[in-house]
Amino acid sequence: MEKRTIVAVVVFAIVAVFFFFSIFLIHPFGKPGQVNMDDHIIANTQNETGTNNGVTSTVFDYRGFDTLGEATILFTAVAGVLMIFRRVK
Amino acid sequence: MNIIDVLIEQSPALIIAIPLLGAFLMPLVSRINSTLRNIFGLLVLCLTGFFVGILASDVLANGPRLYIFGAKDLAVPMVRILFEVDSMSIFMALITMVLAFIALIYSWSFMKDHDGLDKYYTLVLLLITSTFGMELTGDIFNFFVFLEISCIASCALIAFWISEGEALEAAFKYIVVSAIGALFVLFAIGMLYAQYNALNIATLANVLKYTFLDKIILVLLLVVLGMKAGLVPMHMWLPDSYGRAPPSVTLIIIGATLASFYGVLRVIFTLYGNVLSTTMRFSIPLNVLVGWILITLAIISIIVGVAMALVQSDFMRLIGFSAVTEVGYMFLAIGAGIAALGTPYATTALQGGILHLLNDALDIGLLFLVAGAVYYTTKKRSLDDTSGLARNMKYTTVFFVIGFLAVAGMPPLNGFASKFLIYESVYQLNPILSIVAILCSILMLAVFVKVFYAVFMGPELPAFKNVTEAPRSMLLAMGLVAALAIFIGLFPNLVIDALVKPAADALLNHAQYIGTVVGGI
Amino acid sequence: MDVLGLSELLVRIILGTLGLATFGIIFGLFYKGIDRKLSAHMQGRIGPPFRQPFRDVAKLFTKENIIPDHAIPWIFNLIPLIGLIATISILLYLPLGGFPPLFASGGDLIVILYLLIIPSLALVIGGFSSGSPYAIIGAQREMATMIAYEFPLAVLIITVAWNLLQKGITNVFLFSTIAAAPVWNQVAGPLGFIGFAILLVVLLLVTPAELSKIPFDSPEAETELAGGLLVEYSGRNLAMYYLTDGVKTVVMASIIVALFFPYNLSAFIGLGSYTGIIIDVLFYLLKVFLVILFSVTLIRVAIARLKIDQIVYTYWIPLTLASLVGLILVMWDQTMVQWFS
Amino acid sequence: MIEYIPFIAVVTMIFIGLYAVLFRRNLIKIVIGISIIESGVNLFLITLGYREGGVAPIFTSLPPGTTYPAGMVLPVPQALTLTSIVIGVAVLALMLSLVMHIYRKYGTLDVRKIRRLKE
Amino acid sequence: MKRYVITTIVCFIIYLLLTTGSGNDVLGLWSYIEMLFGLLLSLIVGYAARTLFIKDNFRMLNPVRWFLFLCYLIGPFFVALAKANLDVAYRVITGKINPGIVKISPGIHTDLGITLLANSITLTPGTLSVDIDEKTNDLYIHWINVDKKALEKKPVDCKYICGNFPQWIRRIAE
Amino acid sequence: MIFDIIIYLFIGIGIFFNLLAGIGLLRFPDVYTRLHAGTKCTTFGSLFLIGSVILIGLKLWWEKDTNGSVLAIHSTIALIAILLTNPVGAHAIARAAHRSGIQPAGAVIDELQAKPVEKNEEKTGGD
Amino acid sequence: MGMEFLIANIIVLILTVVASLVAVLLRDLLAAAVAMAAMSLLLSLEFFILQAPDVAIAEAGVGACLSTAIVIIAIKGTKRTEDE
Amino acid sequence: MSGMSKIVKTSVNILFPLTMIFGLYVIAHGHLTPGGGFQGGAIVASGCAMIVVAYGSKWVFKQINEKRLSTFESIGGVGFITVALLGLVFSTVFFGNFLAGSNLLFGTTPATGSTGADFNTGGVLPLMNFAVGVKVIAGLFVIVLVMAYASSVKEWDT
Amino acid sequence: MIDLLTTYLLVVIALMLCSILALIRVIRGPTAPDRVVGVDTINTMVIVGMIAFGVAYREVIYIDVAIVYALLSFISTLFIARYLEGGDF
Amino acid sequence: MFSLESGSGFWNPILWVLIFFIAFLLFYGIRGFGKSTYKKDTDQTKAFLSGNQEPSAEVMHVKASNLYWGFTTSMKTVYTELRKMHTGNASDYVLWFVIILACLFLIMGVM
Repeated sequence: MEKRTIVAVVVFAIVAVFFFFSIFLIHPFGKPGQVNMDDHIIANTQNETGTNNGVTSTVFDYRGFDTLGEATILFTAVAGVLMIFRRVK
Repeated sequence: MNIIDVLIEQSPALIIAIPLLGAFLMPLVSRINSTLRNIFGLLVLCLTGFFVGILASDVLANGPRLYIFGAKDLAVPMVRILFEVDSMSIFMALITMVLAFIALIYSWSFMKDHDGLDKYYTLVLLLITSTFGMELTGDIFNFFVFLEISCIASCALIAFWISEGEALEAAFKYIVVSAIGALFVLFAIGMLYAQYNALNIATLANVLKYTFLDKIILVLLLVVLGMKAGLVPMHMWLPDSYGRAPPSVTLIIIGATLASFYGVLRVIFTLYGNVLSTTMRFSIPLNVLVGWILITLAIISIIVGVAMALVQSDFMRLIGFSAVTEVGYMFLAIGAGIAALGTPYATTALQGGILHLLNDALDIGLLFLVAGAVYYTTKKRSLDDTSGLARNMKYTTVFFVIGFLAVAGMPPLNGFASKFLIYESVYQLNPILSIVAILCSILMLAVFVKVFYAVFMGPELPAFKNVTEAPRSMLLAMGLVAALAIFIGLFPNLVIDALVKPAADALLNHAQYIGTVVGGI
Repeated sequence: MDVLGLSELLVRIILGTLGLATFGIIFGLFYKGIDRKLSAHMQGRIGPPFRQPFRDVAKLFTKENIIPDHAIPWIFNLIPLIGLIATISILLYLPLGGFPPLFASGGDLIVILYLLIIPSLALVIGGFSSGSPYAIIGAQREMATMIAYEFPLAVLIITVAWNLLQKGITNVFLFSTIAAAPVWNQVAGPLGFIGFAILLVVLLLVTPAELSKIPFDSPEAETELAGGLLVEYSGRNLAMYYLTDGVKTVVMASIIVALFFPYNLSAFIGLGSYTGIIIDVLFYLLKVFLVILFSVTLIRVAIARLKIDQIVYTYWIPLTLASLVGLILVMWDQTMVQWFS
Repeated sequence: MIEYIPFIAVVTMIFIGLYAVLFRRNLIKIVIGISIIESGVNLFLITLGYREGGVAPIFTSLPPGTTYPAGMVLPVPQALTLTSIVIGVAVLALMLSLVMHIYRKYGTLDVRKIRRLKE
Repeated sequence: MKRYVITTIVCFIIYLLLTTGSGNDVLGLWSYIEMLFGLLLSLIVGYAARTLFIKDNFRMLNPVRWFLFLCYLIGPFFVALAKANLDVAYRVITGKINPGIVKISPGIHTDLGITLLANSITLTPGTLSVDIDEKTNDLYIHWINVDKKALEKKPVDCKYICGNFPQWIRRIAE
Repeated sequence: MIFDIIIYLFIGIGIFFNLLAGIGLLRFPDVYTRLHAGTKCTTFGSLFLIGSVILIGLKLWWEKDTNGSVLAIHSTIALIAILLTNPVGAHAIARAAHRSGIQPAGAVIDELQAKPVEKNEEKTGGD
Repeated sequence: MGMEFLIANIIVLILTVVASLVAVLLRDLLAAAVAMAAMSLLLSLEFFILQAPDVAIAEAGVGACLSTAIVIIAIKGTKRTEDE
Repeated sequence: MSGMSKIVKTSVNILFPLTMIFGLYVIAHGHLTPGGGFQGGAIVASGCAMIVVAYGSKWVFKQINEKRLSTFESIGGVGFITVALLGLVFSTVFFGNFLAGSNLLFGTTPATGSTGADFNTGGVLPLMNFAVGVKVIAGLFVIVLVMAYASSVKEWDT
Repeated sequence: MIDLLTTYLLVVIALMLCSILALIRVIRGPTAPDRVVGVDTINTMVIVGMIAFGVAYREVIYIDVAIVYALLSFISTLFIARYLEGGDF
Repeated sequence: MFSLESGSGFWNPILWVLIFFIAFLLFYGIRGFGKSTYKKDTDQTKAFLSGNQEPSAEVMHVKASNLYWGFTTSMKTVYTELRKMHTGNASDYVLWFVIILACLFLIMGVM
């Protein structure tokens, strides 16, 4: 076994152990601790945004700017792919 | 409520919206005419620059400014995305603006003979937008989104010269590294969200308790953003991609890298600002721990960067390694500022680091522009193949001299001003730090003297007998950067008073940042 | 900024520059003559007269100013001048002859450290720009040497400043501060003294390299490289380098004097104004002479030239270690004294 | 323990992906590894947003007897995940097109052989 | 143009099916604005898909064919599907197989017809359409339990494979 | 009551056939036979499972619950989609498997083997 | 939390993890792509089970269909086996 | 050039409008049912990818080229940002939902609580959905199309 | 009336257990088409599982997801088949 | 005025530039006394090579890679390690990232 593999395995194990430790400190599955932001969204999504779908209202209204970024990401990727596959003179 | 107030109020949104709109329109515009496309790009940037300017004047005068997307005022839990522009953000935005403007001017001639330029300009505008977004945003997930945009746009631009396999290789390495990094950031954001049910930086900073999870989050954010900023030993993507991207693009990628550095500052000073000086474990305050971690990495960066630069034979790759060193200097200053938080020299170190950020962008950028000009005229990358260009390219030589003296920190150029502040503050933390910094600065001089010899001096090779000076727009771009470098070198205190000191104060005064949001309900 | 202050500043700048340039050149060449004479005597020769360097300069001005084919004319001509001017400008920040520096708040030790690079850099670029392989090899050696000796120099400067800082003194990088609180007075115990002594020795050893003198003169290496990096220079350009060399000698000696021996006789023996000043100046000149004697003349006569890798090795390993030891000793000084008392 | 099963799955997936990136030599395998990490992170976000017994935060045709907001899962992580998914596909497309092009230039997909840029 | 209209109408019908229960303006099932938007979207889809959806003929416009198709689905097809599954169950449990690939010439000439037939064959007992001859519309069938009798004649007679499906298909799609 | 029994029956049949598909996938020797199990059984099983859902939807509709109509219709559409796509997918896989050189295990006859590999396809494609 | 829900959840999660493991471990890249499709599919079901139909649709459209498609296109553009 | 077998092609012909109308349905009903611009766009783009795989990318390139698709994508992006900017104009904030509650197009507000589907709600959200939908359709389709074309052409560069 | 939630959740569990068998085929499958068959089977089971889950929670809108899946899972199968056929895309 | 203060020292670029400018004028004047002409196109403008025949420009050109030969050879051990570190392998890039992650986890986790 070469040196790189040993180092990689050790480091991998350390990071994995820390991740495993840390996830047990998150709230248990299905019981979120604080929910005030999300409850606010659910409670107000109909009268503020006039939308029945809470997720869509989050995506396009409350966090609409993220969605703009998301659309931009796709646009960027498309531009990148088109650029990579362009025909060079 | 006159028109200028309205414009200032709306400018945070417009700074993002205008270049984005420009990017979306670019494929349509570039179908019409190529000159129109270039003019359109510059026009969009001018407009953006106008808004950045008025926003900067306002923020520097009146303190942080909020912009809430989608609503006029804040709801009680911070559900909406908001931009919080303080002096540090606007400082970064100004740097980005300058770099972007110069890159576009430079591209006018430099990119003339290439195809795929509509995509090029689109991606450049997108990269600029994402850099602005990272710098202005007050929402951590939004930061991640812009980080991703900048990753993807940078990657695509690095691969612009697709006929060179190395460019593709560099782009691939970059995207692998940054994609994984971004995913870890997302993981950290998820953990933050799980704990505090908030995504707003100020809100999070207000309630952050420094639990074990917060430690994990801090490490994740620090390491990823440090990697994106180019800290050794996670720097390896940086010379690859800097060395293979078109130089005009490299200029903007430097801006994006600096935005990652800004992310580090934001995470440490604002997100963890409350707990930074109050938390104590084993009688070591958190700020000392974090500061020394950064200092260690920074010292390694400085040494490795300059040592590797010394043996490079590719012009742009060499500058890439020296960029690693410069990043090391910034981290050194910031680390010292964090480790000694509260002392006067910590403030000096912070100011030095922030000023060095500006200088790094200008100097490394100028060197890349020169390297691009050399590549443009000779089509050679290797230092072994070029020689004696100073005979025919006088202006380029002068700009190169200015650039390399600035990077090496020779008086009276701008690099010296910031390094001066760094040396004269970090030695108070530990003298070794200053010594290493000085030494590596002189090694940097050696590196660039080698380049100076190899490219501009030496015998005149017959292949370069008929080399002509770079085109006018490239000279203009280089001249602008050089003029800025000289200006900052000659009047460093003006720049510090006007921009750097407010920025450093904004970083240190995290209570104001938090209070603008949390107190402003 | 009032007009009067500005005009006064301008007058100071102009007159100071002119005066100190004259001073630097005259005494640089004078010390050069003494040096040559002394070393000749030590080797059992008679040697040239003291004013030989002045004659050399005058002669060079009448010679042809040849620009080789492979050189790049504008760099080739400009660089010697810049090196000389940068060296002259250092003089304005140094305490000379018992007087405080002319522009004490214009630049400090770090600035001087960097300004000292410029003459060496001028030599290097001049060598490169002349296009001769010999000159290029010489320039490369000069560069390597420069990298090598900067480390001990930086350690020294930072150590002095740090030590002052620990005593609660501000503006520690200024010569005026250092003159007011000489390093030897700031040590608490024997460790600090030893540390500074080591650093002094290191600085004395750095000086010949800074001045490209034997045994660290392999960039010039007149005997083997046929003139070294100045091989293609002639006429007035060479004269510029010649002057630079002289002024740099004064500068380096003054730095050593200012850092380690900032004492003045006048205060010590209680003499009045004018006599005191004259005594101080003379004492200063003596100090400078002694420094040059030890660090240039004696070393040059006693030791043969080192190879380039030996130079780099010498500076990177033994001298660096020595300076670091000095630094650590100085850093421990306070603590140790507290322990034992 | 059983309440943390989804989180364990998340971390396992992340590390499976990381394993692919660190130890696999094929570029496409590395890309697949990144894609798996991304899936793991997405699953993490969704898992954070789940509320016991909740239904999706969509009011249309809500099943009878649902209380809100306590009876609905959290919408924000879902919004974040949507963004993340699109980012994932964008990155994947870009990486794969780079891989295709690299193969044309280098003639191999072995990551150990694709290193003209070193030192 | 005709294709466009037909495609649009089909899309509109699908859209209406999808949006059942959106309001009670029309038949208690749809709202006006929903129908308006449905029409708009159908026009777009109809434009995009007009050359694909209907290739060459319009004989599927005949409602009788649709009725026949429905009959076919509920009648012989469903029975065959059920039989097929029992057959597979039998073979899964016993493991008795005797496979082979045979060629049949069902004599159907339209694309839609051959597609319907191939799909039916795939879902009916012991057979799976593997390949098709693009010119002659001959199907190559993977037969899980090859009947020795059928192999005497080449190409294999359709009735061993798919019973009277070709007749149904011919009535529906030709 | 009778309705419930029908539902349970449907569910039972559906799950049985899906299970059969799984077992068939494991037991059969080659791709083609596995396709038999994977396609037919899952389609039939889904038919019954979705059928049960449709029945529930229809019942709800009968009880004046508009959700029921949506349930029924959408489930039907899903069923139609499954019925359309499954055999085509099976065909595509079988054809691909044969073209990639996988022989049917223990085949008594393989008439496709003799057929020259698709020269005509080049001409007919693209209409 | 109903027991059935939890069991379904766990089974789907285990299947997802196994599929991702398969995607990483198989030498044949096409098989890896197939396993990735399976992983995406099961992940989508998991999203669905966790009451996130929006995300499930997105994952279905993007992860299970388009990602697989472009991975396969990329394999087609390069080569299929992962040779060491 | 070649494409898949006739059976597949015919099935795809039938499925394509179905997928497309379903995708558009998902886009249009983003504010009511699960889905939205991205999801629906991905569905339609997958339908287009279906065409690509069934008929071959060369055939598809004859029908539509990537420039046109790129234009469509730009139009989608511009539309999205324009709606956001209209928010700036009409409601003084970027991304302001100026149509919600205005009783104009999409302007009705559903009653608080569980209500049935009402298409005429959501303010600017349906408009944004459509813009993003157009963008995502064109973007994902062009990615698949270009990559497929590049993988099948041996000499697409230099 | 039957208990929809329990019944259909059990259906989902049963389907998932069936798909374990299919996944084993995906893992073991000697050739790529075998794996594709396995994935195809999982596809159908997942679609049915989604519908069952939708009924279990009485969320009619969940059925849409199943339709999406029914339409789209076919496409990845087609891509793999096209690759195996050896033709160009 | 225009002075950069770090708390430990000063740096006034304007002052230096003024000094430089004045000294430049002075010495440019002094330099002007020197002889500025020389005989062109003679052997003295050729590079001085101890009288050897001057080779062509390509041969005379000292390559940049060889420039700091003295320095790099004396630092050989360091450079061997550094070069080994920069493998150019994308996996190694990620590995370094994970290594730093692990180190910081250990440091911060213990603290």
